[in-house]
Amino acid sequence: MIYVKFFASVRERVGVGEISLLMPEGGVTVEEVLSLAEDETGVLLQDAHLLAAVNLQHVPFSGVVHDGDEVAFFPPVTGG
Amino acid sequence: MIYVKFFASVRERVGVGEISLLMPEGGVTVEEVLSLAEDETGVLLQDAHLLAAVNLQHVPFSGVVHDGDEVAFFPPVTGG
Amino acid sequence: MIIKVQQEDFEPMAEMAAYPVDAIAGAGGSVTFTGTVRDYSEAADILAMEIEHYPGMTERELERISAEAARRYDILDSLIVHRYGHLAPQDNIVMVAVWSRHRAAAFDACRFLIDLLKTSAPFWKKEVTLAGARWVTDCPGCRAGGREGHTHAPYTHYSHTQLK
Amino acid sequence: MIIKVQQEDFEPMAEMAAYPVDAIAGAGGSVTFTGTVRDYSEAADILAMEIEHYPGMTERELERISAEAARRYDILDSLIVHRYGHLAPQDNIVMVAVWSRHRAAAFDACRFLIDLLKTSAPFWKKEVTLAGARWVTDCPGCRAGGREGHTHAPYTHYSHTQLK
Repeated sequence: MIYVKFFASVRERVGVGEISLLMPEGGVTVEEVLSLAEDETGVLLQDAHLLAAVNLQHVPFSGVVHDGDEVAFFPPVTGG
Repeated sequence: MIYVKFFASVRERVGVGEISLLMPEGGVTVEEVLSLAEDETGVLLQDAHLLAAVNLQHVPFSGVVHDGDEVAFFPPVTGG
Repeated sequence: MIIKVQQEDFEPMAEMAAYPVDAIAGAGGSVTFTGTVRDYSEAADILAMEIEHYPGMTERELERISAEAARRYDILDSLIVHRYGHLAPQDNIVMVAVWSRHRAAAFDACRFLIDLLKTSAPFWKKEVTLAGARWVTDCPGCRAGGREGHTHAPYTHYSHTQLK
Repeated sequence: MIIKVQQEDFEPMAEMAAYPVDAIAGAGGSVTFTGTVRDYSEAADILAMEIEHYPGMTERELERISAEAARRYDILDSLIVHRYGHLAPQDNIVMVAVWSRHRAAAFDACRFLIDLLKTSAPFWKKEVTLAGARWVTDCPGCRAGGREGHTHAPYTHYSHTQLK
């Protein structure tokens, strides 16, 4: 399984904070996880300024995702 | 009169914090006030790294001193 | 290195006074940045601020940047406190404190930490105004140069220059 | 602009909390530098620190540099507190706080103020150690490059690199 989390405005658009996806055969990138999440939720996210993290670390969308990973999508951060 | 003040290590070398000098005819510079102060106190100060102020403002040694002015001599400041 | 991510308010100097003395022995000075909730934005009066964060990742990011600051600058130690949840205008949001022997390193490291925190720590601000609640956005495209020529986030694009 | 030159100890955050609210309305953050008495120098353990100042000129210089900071940087206001008299190790000596809408101006102005204070405000530190009391000196010649090739102050030339 891949555990996908959404935060802030992305969470509000999707309507939930967390979904699980079946791990596809042959491995996936963050980009592909986002597509799978869009299919699953029916919400288009590709046009947003999204950042991604895998297992609590910032990653580029080309980053590889493994079975059991936690993948998060969120808008640019605005803390501080 | 010219009112001369000494601070910190300069005050300790001179032995007093304050002396008064008669205003010479024709005006003086800060440099000349220092010479007069040396004559008056018997303590040589020209070899020290001195800073000067006239009426509470930093001035160069070429600055002009008027009758009634307060002239201060002190080492480089070390506050903060 | 101390990192605190908390809902409760904090008092910057109480945090600094409580800092373990051994870690900062020999400090000649400290530099502290404190960020507060403003009572206005460019668009409206702010009634409240909601801060969402990513538990776990937040602490990890703050530890990462603190370690990076310690590597780059000649400092003795650093402290970061960041709140989440419901905040009122003028509440403290964040503090970054750095101790060093010489002040230049403390200034540099403190600025480095708050700059990096603002671009990497997973916190998101939502401003509550009379007109409703809106996410504060920091759109990289807009930041790089105006409103044309880039794709920007479709969610409410609000006050993006405000919190830099 | 607030300037305080005092013998009494101070608490940086209490000073900031007491700051007139109107003067800093709209602040998004503040930067504070706090300078403390160290418990060692390059030469010896420090038992105490005596700070002499030039009453009248001190306040005037601090006002002058505060006005200069306000002219150079986009800040809302600034506060300087500096002690004189007898201090113990780890006591606060000085604090400089700056409020601004955007944090870059507060960092720049705070650093500008403490840098300028250290070269222009008429304060002099004397360190008391077991070996005796010695003036801290900040010799411009030494600062510019080592011990040779310049005239330096004949009075005790002590620990000149320490408090930069």
